[in-house]
Order: sequence, then structure tokens, then C-alpha cells
Amino acid sequence: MEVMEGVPPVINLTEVARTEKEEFEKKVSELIIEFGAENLLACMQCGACASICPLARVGFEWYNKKLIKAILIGMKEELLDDSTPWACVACNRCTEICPRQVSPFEVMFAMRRLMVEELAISTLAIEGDRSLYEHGHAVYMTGREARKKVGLPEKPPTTDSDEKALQELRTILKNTKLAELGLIPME
Amino acid sequence: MISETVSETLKEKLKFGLFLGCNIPFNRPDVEQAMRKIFPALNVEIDDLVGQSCCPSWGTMPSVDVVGWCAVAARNLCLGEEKGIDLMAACNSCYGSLNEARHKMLNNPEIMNKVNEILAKIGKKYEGKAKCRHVAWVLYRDVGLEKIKESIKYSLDGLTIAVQPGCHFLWPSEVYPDKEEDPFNPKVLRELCKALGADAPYYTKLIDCCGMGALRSTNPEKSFTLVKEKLECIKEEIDADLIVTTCSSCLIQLDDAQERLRKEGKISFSIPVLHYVQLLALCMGFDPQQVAGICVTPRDEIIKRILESGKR
Amino acid sequence: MIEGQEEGKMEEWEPNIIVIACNWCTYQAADLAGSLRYSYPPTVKIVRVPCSGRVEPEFIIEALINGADGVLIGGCHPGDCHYKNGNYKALKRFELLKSVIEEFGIEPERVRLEWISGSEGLKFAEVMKEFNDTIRKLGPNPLKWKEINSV
Amino acid sequence: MSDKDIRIGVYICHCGENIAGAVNINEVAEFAKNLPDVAVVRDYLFMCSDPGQEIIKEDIRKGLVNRVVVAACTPRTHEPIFRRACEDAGLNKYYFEMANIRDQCSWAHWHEKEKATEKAKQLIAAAVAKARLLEPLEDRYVELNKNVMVVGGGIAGIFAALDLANAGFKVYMVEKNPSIGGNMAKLDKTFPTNDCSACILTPLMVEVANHPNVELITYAEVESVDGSVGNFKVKVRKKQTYVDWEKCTGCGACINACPPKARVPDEFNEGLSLRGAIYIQFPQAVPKKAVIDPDACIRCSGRWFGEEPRRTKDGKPILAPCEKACPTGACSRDEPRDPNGELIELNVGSIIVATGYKVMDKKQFKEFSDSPNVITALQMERLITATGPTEGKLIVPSDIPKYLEWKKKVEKGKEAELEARKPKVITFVSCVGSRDNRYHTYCSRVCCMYMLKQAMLLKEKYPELDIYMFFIDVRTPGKDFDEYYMRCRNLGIKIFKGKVGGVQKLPDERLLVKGYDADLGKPVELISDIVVLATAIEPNTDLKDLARKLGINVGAEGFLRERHTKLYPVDTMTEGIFIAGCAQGPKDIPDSVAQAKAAASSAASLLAPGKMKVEPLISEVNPEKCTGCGICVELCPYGAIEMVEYNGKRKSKINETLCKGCGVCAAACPSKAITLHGFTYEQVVAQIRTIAKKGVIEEV
Amino acid sequence: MNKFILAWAKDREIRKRGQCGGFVTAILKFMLEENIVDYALLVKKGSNLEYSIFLTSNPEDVVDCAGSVLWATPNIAKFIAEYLDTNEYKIAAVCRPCDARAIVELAKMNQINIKNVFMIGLNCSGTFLPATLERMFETLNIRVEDVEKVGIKKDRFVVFLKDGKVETFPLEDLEKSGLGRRENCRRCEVKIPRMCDLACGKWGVIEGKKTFVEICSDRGEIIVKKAVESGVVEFEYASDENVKIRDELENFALKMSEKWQDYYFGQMSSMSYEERRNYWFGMFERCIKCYACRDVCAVCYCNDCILNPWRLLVKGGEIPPSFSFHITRAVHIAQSCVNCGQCQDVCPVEIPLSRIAHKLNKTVQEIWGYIPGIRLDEKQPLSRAENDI
Repeated sequence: MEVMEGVPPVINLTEVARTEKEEFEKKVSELIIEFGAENLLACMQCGACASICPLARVGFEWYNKKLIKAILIGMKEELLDDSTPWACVACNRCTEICPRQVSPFEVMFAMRRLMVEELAISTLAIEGDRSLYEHGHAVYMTGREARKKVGLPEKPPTTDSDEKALQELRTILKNTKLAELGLIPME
Repeated sequence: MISETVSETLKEKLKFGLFLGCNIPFNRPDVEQAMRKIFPALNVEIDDLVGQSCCPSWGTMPSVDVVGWCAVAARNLCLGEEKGIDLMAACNSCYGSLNEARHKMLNNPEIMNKVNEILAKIGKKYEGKAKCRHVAWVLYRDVGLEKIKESIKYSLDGLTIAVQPGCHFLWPSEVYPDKEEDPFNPKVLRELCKALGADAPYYTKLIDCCGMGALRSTNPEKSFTLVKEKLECIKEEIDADLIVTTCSSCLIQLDDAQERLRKEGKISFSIPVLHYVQLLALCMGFDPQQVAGICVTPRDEIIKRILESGKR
Repeated sequence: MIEGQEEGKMEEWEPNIIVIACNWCTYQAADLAGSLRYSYPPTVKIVRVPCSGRVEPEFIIEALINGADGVLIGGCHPGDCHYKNGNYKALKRFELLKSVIEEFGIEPERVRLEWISGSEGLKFAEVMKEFNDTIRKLGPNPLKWKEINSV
Repeated sequence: MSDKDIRIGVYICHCGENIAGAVNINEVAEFAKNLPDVAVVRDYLFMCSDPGQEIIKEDIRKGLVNRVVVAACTPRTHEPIFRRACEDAGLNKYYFEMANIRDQCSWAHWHEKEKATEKAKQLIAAAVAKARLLEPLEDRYVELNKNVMVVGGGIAGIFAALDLANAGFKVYMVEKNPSIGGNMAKLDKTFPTNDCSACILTPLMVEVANHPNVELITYAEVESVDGSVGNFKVKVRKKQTYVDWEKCTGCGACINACPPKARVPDEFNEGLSLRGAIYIQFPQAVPKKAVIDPDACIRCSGRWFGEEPRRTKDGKPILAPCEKACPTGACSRDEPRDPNGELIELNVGSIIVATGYKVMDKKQFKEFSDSPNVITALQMERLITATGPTEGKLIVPSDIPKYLEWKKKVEKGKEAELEARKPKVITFVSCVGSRDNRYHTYCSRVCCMYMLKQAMLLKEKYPELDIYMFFIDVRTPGKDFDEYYMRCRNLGIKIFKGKVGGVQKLPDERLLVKGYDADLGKPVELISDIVVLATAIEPNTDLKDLARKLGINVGAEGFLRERHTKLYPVDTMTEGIFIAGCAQGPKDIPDSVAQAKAAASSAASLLAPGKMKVEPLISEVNPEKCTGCGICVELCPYGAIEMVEYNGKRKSKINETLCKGCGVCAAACPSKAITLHGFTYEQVVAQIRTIAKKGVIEEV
Repeated sequence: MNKFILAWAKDREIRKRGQCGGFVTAILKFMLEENIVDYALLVKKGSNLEYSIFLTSNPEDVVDCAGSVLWATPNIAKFIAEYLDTNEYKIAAVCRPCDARAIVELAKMNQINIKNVFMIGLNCSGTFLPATLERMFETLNIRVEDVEKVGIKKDRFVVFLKDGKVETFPLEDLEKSGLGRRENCRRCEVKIPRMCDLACGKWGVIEGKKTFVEICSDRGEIIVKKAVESGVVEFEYASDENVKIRDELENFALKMSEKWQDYYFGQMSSMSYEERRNYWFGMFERCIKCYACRDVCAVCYCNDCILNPWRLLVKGGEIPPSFSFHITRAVHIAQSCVNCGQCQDVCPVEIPLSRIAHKLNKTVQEIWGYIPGIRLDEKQPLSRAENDI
């Protein structure tokens, strides 16, 4: 996924508003709120979140503060094309310090959820989900040798070694949005 | 048992469900082994929580759907709740994801209901009792520093440790069962290290993110610039002998990235990295191969030093 | 006298400047300049009067005769006088005094009238610097020199 | 040496480090010890502190000193404190003199410590030189008239008047418009509670008008003010209304009769609509009386006041339409009327000035285009209020004429379709003329809040509206205000940090707004139906004139200047005159009210005792020296000097209740027969000589 | 009545003794006789170059004082202010322009009640100090005893000898050699005293012994009318020709003054500040602080002058006094100085005091447009309260 460095040189708010109204069913801000960032509108763009955001620090374009602003304006297309939310380390330091309890982290993740719903993500981003479904582990390596080396049984006592539990997990996943979206093949 | 207060936990024998997550069992099983060694020795019973799964990690269900995230987490929590015990994780991400999910469920009945609707399909119900504890907090609060001091065979006198509590050890503090008095100047890990005889001073970037996780998978270059800043700070400010973390992600990032940065000529030092449970296991005299055998940045020298000069 | 010597002497010499300031504007401006830490030459010393209209020509004459190198009268801006129009009256007296001393051969630049309001701390400092420079260029008060020479 | 037994105590304050940090206290103290008549020199960390004052008092009590010189900060703030200390210890408090070695020495010359020390010595020497010539003075008392004039009938004036009237003072309320109410009457709702402005204001207007202790003098302006605290003599000119207010019932019949040709922009609707030459300021006016604007009147009957009416062929007089319409004969043009109105003389003890503000006209801001759809916020207020030109119906201002036409038809019972355009997008622009060196450097303080209010009212009423707001930054200080801002954000109003630099008209009367978004760091553009400019609050045009008449000061920004920003915020430099509301500076309604009540209580506490202590620092004539030339009489700004018979000769005499102590007379007297106590010729000259001689005190 | 008349005394005796038909004498006598005034104040010629101020209530005495005396420089204004209570008595005073101006200035300062002072002004083109006159006669080889009277006719100094001979000399030449009129007279800018009630002189009279009278006030007109009605005075209206000639002569005199002003003031202005200091301080070093300049000053009026030693400004016993003596005095008189020249006349050490006072007054005139002693209703600049800058 390409990181989109930049915003159009001039933001045409009328066009943004028109697109938002005419081309989408819902406003971006409404969607983001629905996807979990309930306090989105309270943001006053103070920038505290950006001051400690690792993404802002290493130079991502749409870090928390700017992402929120773009959402508030109603920009959608530009945001769907960008990968910044997927770089969020979920460190949640922003949540800790946000004076308006907006939880910028939640906005980032709501944006991810929106992108997922719009299928505006690369297949790599859904690898974790596939792995979760298949093995019960997002990070799954065979790694058996290492376990043996340190004196542990080859398989940990997780879904990895417990078929019934894996089926339970799959049942759960099948009842979530993940299944609705059809992002990954589920039997 | 599921405890609300420390005094309650002291009444009975300590027992926790050992929540492994993904990185530890598959990537750093020596951390798992370390836990399996130290806790019984500290008179803490551990339950395997057979059938546990991914917490779920940030890139998976939390990025898709809040209810789905909570449902997966709830199933894991149920494994403890059913046995009347709390979970215990050595991975900050697991600690964060599970507790944040729990926090959402507890504060939003709608989510809780939806989750239980899903759980019902596998015959489970989460009541919100069981939570996930962090190994560091269990050691600090439940086991206690005194007991740790008593149990060690090797002391770390003269060693300087750079601690890395990791983000999900600290914030959002609201969601966690245990809270640092000042999350911006965390003490727990430093205290734990000091209990082993080491010096664990403050350094400027102590609370800064290591750059692991999504950032590293999305843009490794940017991820490494972040970790490089942190490593340099550790080197310059306190010239640490080793880095100790309580997070498996931080462990991997600091350990892996260091080697890579060194190969690229971006740094010229090498500081071994250990999870705190590994360090404790070493001090307690367990087999280094088993409890600290997997690393990228070499640990041999530091282990040798601990075992040779630290004998009490 | 050799030129160089005179110059050397001049460098040591510091002007002695008396500011007669009205209580409501220029005195306040001087206070403000101080509290904002605007510095100006320490050669400037202020005598407080209620109004620039209180200033008698004799005050200026006394200052000059007794050795002051420069005298500045500070009042409120026209229209702002606390006592309605004392500053206008001050201005007339000042103009007369100035022409008198000029006629007697004292540089009129040695006396100056400025309107500095209570909020013009910066202006106060700037005017003082400027006036100090003017006086420095003019050199010591010739009256003083004359008196000393005649002793 | 002087004959008198003078023992001067010199007290040098360190002011913590403020003085001691630049001035070598020991050196200065040593110097002071050698000054003539100096008996005691002491220094202390904070001379003004309790223990510091105690040092002085102790020395006085022990008889060590009988003149006090304190070298510390500025006498403007601290002279009263030390004077009181002297008095407490039994010394006449005018045996006190101060040397300002902080504000005018250590602070100003912080980096030239030696020179600062040298200057401090000279300043102290000058103070000692003056102290040697100090004279004991006795405070005096003046009788106070207990009436108060409140200038301005806006919310501040109303509250000031009510508080005073309730306390039993007679209040004259002078208002330049036909009705009281001020700018607040124009507002729709008020922040932060969004309660209806009229609902909270009109009862107060009625209350003040009906109060037995209040006399309303509306449509009147202050012409001149003489005298001083306790005894102001005010002349108020009541403008000619051309309507007999005794007869006018405010029925409004005349208003509709006034022909369309005589219509001019309605001030109350901020020019959004027209009013006739005869008009009632607004429907809720108090007093509700009509006035004729002589400039607008087209004399449609060919007749003016006092002129014979023209007659029809059968000899019937042709009356003006308003005259004809009036059921009570209040508009009759039979009698001549003096265009200068009437001069009313008032005697009051205190004056409260609450003349309010005006908002800047948008005309000066060329960058925002001349489109009628670019309006000021006060116009927006009229546009959204139910009492406004459109009865609160939101249409683009350029279509108001259409609306008014439509309304006329509907009123006449005709069917008609209103074709006015309803706005879909409204843009607010903050800091228009405020925080702008070209216009006003200050922040107008209420704009952020009222913009948020208008946006909120609009958005709540018309949720489909797109509202964009551009702020340099949002200033919502204090209780409840940021919460208000939060509410606004939560309504989905789009807020931008960044200023609009241009508005350009589109061919269809819509507007292209060019702004900047500091958050995204990009210029932004949008098309808006209405642009609302939060134009700066500025002083009324005639405020300077009024201030001059009152003898109070106006700041560089044009608002009335308070005596002290922090400690005397409603006092002026002229005793007995207080200020409140926006005449003092931009502020919101609660602040205006608070200030009004503060001004009222200041006036009340000043007048209540019936007499007042006045500093004796005034002028006095020595009749022996006076030659009776009378120069002083004309020069005295307060008319305090008159010529009286003394030993068969004409001599001047100063009325001590009128004298303010400016000293103009003393300076003008050629034989120096007039002494200004506290700043006598001898005292000032002693200071000047001492400084001229660089700190050497000359024996006289 | 027309403003300009030519008038003469009806009484033959007076007509003979009076300079120009005895109009002034007749009027004064008439006013005393009719009790219009209590006193007449005039100048009486003594023997040779002597003269005295003469105050009388006896109408007959007036006739003795007929004729103008050009070496008389009486300080009329000062005399009135100092010695006469104008609130008590009505006075008719014969004044030269500078006297009249000083009276007007003092009236503004409430020192003279001008309502009770009837001013009969004499046109003046200058006066002589007796000492200078003596030296002039010496130079011109004229015996003082032979001189009947002196006069100035345009640019000529005229000596009327007792034997009836008249000799004239060029005035300018005399003055350039340090003789001639008093210095202040040379610079004088008011030749016809129009601030008086009547301005009288011979200018404009073409033939016969008549006085050209400009009636400058209502009461002046009343007096003349009464005198005519009573048959004391006869008159004819001045023709255009009379007026033209008078104007020409006045202008000629003013031009001459202008030249002298240019000369003196030009000299002063051309000096650098240092030269001025050296000049004036050199002068002031001579000062013996006799206070004569102050005492004689026509526009000074304080009871207790601040230059008195007990008034702090000037130290007692210090000679020469501090310069503040002179500067202060200059400041005090600058706006009212009428250039009467008294200060300079009396200075024992010959400091050209009137020169600087006059120059300063010119500055006042430039800044505020105020000319002292011209209009009674015009206050001095420093006594005005209006806010003009």
C-alpha cells in the first residue's frame, strides 16, 4: 500500500461537502462515530495528540490530529487512499492525554474499520485476520524447533493444539462483521 | 482467583491463567518457559487456559469491528472467568487488547449484549469479572518485591538497566486493572529491576514508543528511526548494560532492530534485551538456554556476567 | 587644547538630564518603561509635578543655571490632559522659554517638550535615548562651563 | 542649616531583588547619611510590608525622625500606603516624600549597576531636598450632591441606574437615542445560555423607566460638564423630537403614513431595512415615542413646523400625512420647534459613563467584497431574530427587498409567492478589524462567542445548513464558555483555525470564500451564500468628545481609560466619574453588568457619606503678594479662582472645593503669589537644583 | 463725525503757545474745566534739556505745558500704575505710543483702570536722550541755550533756534555715528498711537497751525464734539490729501524703523550660539544688580518681584547676579514688552536690554501673532486658556 504523502494543494470545501452529501450515504464523521470514535466531534484540534504521536514523529501525513480534521471537514476519498491508520501502533498515549477525550486512537481504528468496510485495504492488511481464523493466532509461525530448544512442548496449549477451541473461535468470528464483509474465506 | 484488591489475593494461594498470546509461544518461547519456571517457584499457581487464542491483536479484529474484537477477547477472558481466576499476560499488546475490550464491554451494555449473543453460540457467557493482569504487576503487587529478593540466587549488583515498560503497560491508564501512580514516570518495572540489585535509572525516552507493531509492518524504515532514537538515548544517557522490558513486542523490536541497525552501520553499540521474566528466571538460577535462549542481539556476555559475578 | 585631549574629555562626560514629568502621563510612562524593563540612559532623572501646566519657566532656568545639560518636560497628549488643558498652557510657556534661551545663546535643543502618555513606556525610553544623544552631541551645558570658568 | 528642627528619616527599600539587584544599597545608604538634616537611614527587604512600615513608625514614635523619605517604587501606587503609616505613627502625613528608585531606576538601568546606584543617590538627595521644605497639611472635606447622571441607556447604564436608584439615589439617565436598550436590544439570543435578549432586557427597560428615582432623558446628549466630584454641573441637550411626547402614545399610526420617498436605512436593523422619517426606534422601545428625523423628512405637505399649512382651493389646510394620521395631535406642525432642542441643566455628584460601542462597518474591508450577502454579525443578529426585518426568516440578505415586497402584498391580503433564496451555506469570519494593526490591535473579546452562538442557533434551527467558521483562534475564556464551544463543535459546525483572506462575488450573488486551514496547513475554498463578518467592536464616534467634556481619558485604542487596569477598573482619572460597559472596552453582557454594578456601588459608596475627604494638595493665593492681575482666573480649568476684595484691593482667591491642584495658576503667576501645596515652587526647585548639581543639596 | 479731523484751539493765546494750533492743550484744559477728568498728566519742559512729569487739576497749568518735548522720556504708564489710583480719579494723560501701549498692557493686568484714563496720544517718530542731545549740539556746533525746540521731519533732525532760525541735519548720519534718537525709538514700530482715544500730530497738516486728529474711540469723539460745541476747539474735516500725506509720513517712519530692526536684530540673529553667549554673558558680567531695569519697566507690576533676593531665585549680595536674573526677567516681560526703552536708558552699565526684550517680543509676535499694547480686548498669549497649539 502506498503511503499518500500530501493533501491537495487547495482544499475545495464546497466540493468536499458536495461529494460527501451526494456520493456517500453517510457523512464520514457519522461513520467514524458509529465505528467507535464516539467523541469525535469534541475535537478542537489542539494538537496534543500529534505532539506525542509516533506516526507524526516519523513523518506520516495523516496522523491523528490531521486525520480528525479531515474527517470533520468531510474528506473521505483522500483518506481511503492513505495507509497511515494502518501504521498506528495503537500505543494509546494520545488517548491518555487528549483534553477532550476524543481518543484519537479510536478515530484511527474507526478509520481502519471504515476502510475495511469500504474494502479500501490491501490484502496484506487482512493476513492477520486470515491467520486468526485459521490458527487462532494472528502471529503464527511454526517455530516448533525453538519451543523444543527451550524445553517446551511443540505446540502451546492454545487453539494451536486444541481443535475444539479453534472451532469455537471460528464460530465466533463467523458471527462478526469479518464474516459479513467476506474478507477472508470461511468454510 | 479474580481479585479486586491486593489484600484479597493474599488470603489464598495465588493462581493465574497464563495467557500466552502469539509472539511469546511462537516467536519467543523462552519467555513462556521463563514464566513456567518462575511462578511455581514463587508459589504462584499457573493455569494453562487450554484453548486460548490470540487476544485479538490490533491489526485483526480491533481493526475490523469493535464487537468482533470484544467477542474474541471475551472468549479468552471466559477461560479464566470459568475457573474463577484472572488472566496473566507477558505481552503488552495482549494486556492492552484484552483490557480495552473488557473496558468497552463493561462500559457499553450494548456491546456486552452483542458479545454475549455471539458467545452464546459456543455456550459461553462473559460476565465481566475476569480480567487480564500483567506479569509485572503480579510480580510487583501480588508476589511482592521482598519475595522476589528472597528468591534470587544471582544478584545484578553493578548493572545498569534501561527499562522499557512499553505503551500498553501505561495507557490508556483508564482501562487497566493496575495503575502506575504516575504513568508518565512509571516506577513498577524500575522497582522490579532494583529488587534484583540492578540500577534502573530514568532516561528521557523511557516512556516513548519502540515503534513495533503496525508501524513496523507498514513502514519498517520509519519504525527503525523511532527505535534508533530510543536506543541512542539509552546509550547516551545511562549507558545501560541491558534493556529490560515487560512486553514481548518491545522485546522483539529492541532486540531485532538493534542488530539490523548495527549491520546497516546506523548504530555502533549492542545492548542485550531481556523480558523481565527472563531476567528474573536467570537470577533465580534457571537454565539460561531455556529461559533466555532466543535472541538476535547476543546475550551471552551479560548472562555470563550475571552468573559469574552475581552469585549471592 | 589639543583636539584629541578634548575628545577624551568628552567621552568621560555624561550628560545630566532632568525630566519634569506630569504625574498622569509621562511619569506613568516612565514607571511603565521600568516595569517593562525598557532601558534608557541613567543620565535621565525625573522630577514629578502634577501637570505639565505646573511647570514654570523658572524650573527650566534653574535646571540649566545649576548645571543640567538638558531639560525635558513631559506631558499628556493634547486633549488628554488630566486637568483638561494644562499641557496647552505648558506648551506656550515652553515655547517662550525656548526662544528666550535661544536668544541668549543656549542651544534650544537643550530643552524639549514631549507628549508621552501613560501607556507609552516604549516611547518614553526611546525619547530619553534620543534626547540623551542630542545632549551628548551638544556637549556640556555652556552655562555651567561659563560659571566654572569664571570662578 | 535650616532653623527648624528637621530630622529626616531615609528608608531604602530593597524590594526583594528588584532594587537591590541593581542598586548598591549600602553605598546609597552611606551617601544618604551625609545629606543635610538626615537623622536616620535604614534599609529593609520590603519597606511596604508590615514590618517595613513598622520600622518607620517606630522611628517616628521614638522622635528620631519628623520627615520621612522612602526610596522605593513609584509614589503613584505606594505614596498612600506610606502616608498612612506616617499618620498612624502620629506624623502629619504630608511630611512624606518618595524617591522612585525602582520603576525609574533599578528596573530601567538593570544592566548599568554603577550608574543606577549613582542615579538612586541623586533621586534620594532630591527627595531629601524636597522633604526639608515640606509643610504640614490638613485634609479637607467637600459636600457631595447625591444625584447621579448615568450616560447611556444600554444594559450597563440600566443596571448602574437601577442599583443606584434602589439605593435611594436620584438618577438621571441620559440616552442619545429615542429609546433606551442600547445594542443589546438588537440581539436575538445571548450566550452562553441562549436566552432571548429581548425577554431579559425589556423588563429591565420598563423597570428603570418606571423607577421613582430615575429620570429618563432620552434623545439627549451631554453638552458640557463643569465642576468636580460631588458637584458636577451638567448641561444636557435634549434633541428636538418634532413630536409632542406628552401627547404621543406610541401607537405607530404615523409610521405607516410616512411616504416611501422618505425612507432611509433603519439604524436599529443595521441598515437591512428602511424606516420612515417619522419612526419609533423599535417596537419594544422605552419610552415608546415617535421622533421625526428632520434630515430624512421630505416635508411632503410642503410644510414645516410653525409654517402656515398650504390650503386647498376651498381653504382647507393641507396637513402632512403623519400629522393627519396621528390620533392625538402629537405630530401637529402648527407650532414652531427649535431645531436645537432643549437645554437641561443637572446638578449631580457623580457620573457613570456607559455609552457602549458600535461595530465596525463592513465597508472598510474591501477584501470581503461589497456583496449585500456579506454582512456584519450584528446584521446577522437582526436577520435571525423574530423582531428583525424578515421576522426571523432566514433568507439571503440580497433578497430582503423581495421579502419586504412580498410581505406588503400579504398584508394587503394578496396572495404572493416569496421568491427569496434560502441560504444553504453560511461562513463566519472572525477578527475582522480586531487584532489587526490596520484597524484595532485589540481583541474584541465577544466575537468568538457570538459567532458560535449564531452558528449554534442557525444549526439548531436549520440542521441542513452547512456552517463554516474561520477563527484566528477560538477565544472562549471563563466559566461555561468553552463548554458552549464544545456544544457548537458537537453540532457538526466546521471550524477552521485560519483566517479568511478574501471573499469574491460569484455571478449568482453567492460568494467564493478563500480561507486557510492551519490544521491541514492548506488553503481552503468554499462557496457560501452568506458571509458573516465578526467586525470589531469599536468606541462610539463621539466618545472622544464626550471624554473631553467630562475631562476623562481615552486610551490609544479609543475606549475610555480606567484609572488602573487591575485595581480601579471602573474609576477614571477624574474623581467621581466612573465607567462601565463597552465604553471602557469590548466586553460581553455579564461583564458589562458586573462593571455597571461595580460602577454603581463605587458611585454609591462615594456619595453615601454626603461629604468627601480631599487631598489638600491644592493651590492657595498669598494676598500680600498677589497683584490682582487676574491671569490665573482665566487659566484655571475649573473656574476655581475669582477676584475678591482684600484690604481694598482686588486679589485672586481660590475656591478650595473646586481646585484640583494642577498648579497651572501657580506656574502662571508672575510674582509667584500662588502656592501649590505639595509641589511648591521652593520644593520643586530644590529638587531640580539638587539633581542639576548631581545630588548636592544646596543650603538656602 | 468723521474719524480724521484737523483741529485747533479757538483761544488765540493757546493757539500761539501750542505746537500745532494748541488742540491738545485746549482739550486738556477743557476736560479739567468741565470736570470731565480730575487730573491731567503731562510733561513740563524745564530749563535747557530738563523736563518733568506734571500732574495737575488746574486748567490754567495746562497751558504752561504746551509744546512737545522730544528729549522727554517720561514713564507715563509706570507713573499711573505706581502713583495714581485710577479707580479713584479720572485722568487725562498725554502719551507717546509706547506709553499708551504700556497703559493698555497694564490695563489688561488690572493694574490700571483704563476706563478712568483718557489717553491723548501724540504721534512720535522718536525721542532723544538729553545726554545724547547735548552731545549732538556739541557736534553740530549749537549752543544748548540757543535752542528753542527740536524736531524730526522725515529723515531730518530739525533744530529750532530761539532766534527763529531753523537748522536741519540728516538724521541717519547722526545715528550711524552713535548720536540721534534712542535706540528703541529707532526700532519703534508704532508711530501713531491709535490705542489712545485721540491720536494727535502734525502729520498730514498741509498749512497753518493745526493738529491732525485721528479719533480712535467713542469717548474721544464725544470729548471733541463737546469741545467744539463749547467753542473751545475749532475743526475741519481732513481731506483725502491730508490723510494721504499722513499715511506717507507714517510709512516712511515705519520703513526707517524696519531698517533699524533689520540692522539690530540681524546682527543678533547672525551670531552663532557661542557668539551670543559670549556677547550677552559679557554684558551680564557688568551687571551690578541695581534692579533699575526692573523698577523702571513699564510692563512690570508685581508687588513682590521674584527677583528680590528673598524670593530664592537670585542670591542676595551676589554680583554679578546669576544669569537666571536676566533670563527670568526676559521671560517675564517678553510677551508684553512695548519697546519703550526705559530699561536700557536707566542701565548704569549700558547693557542693551531693550534690544533683547524687543527681539524676544518680536518672536512672541511671530509665534502667536500678539502685538502688545494694541488691543485692550486681546489677552497676552500666556494668559489665554484656549487650546491652540
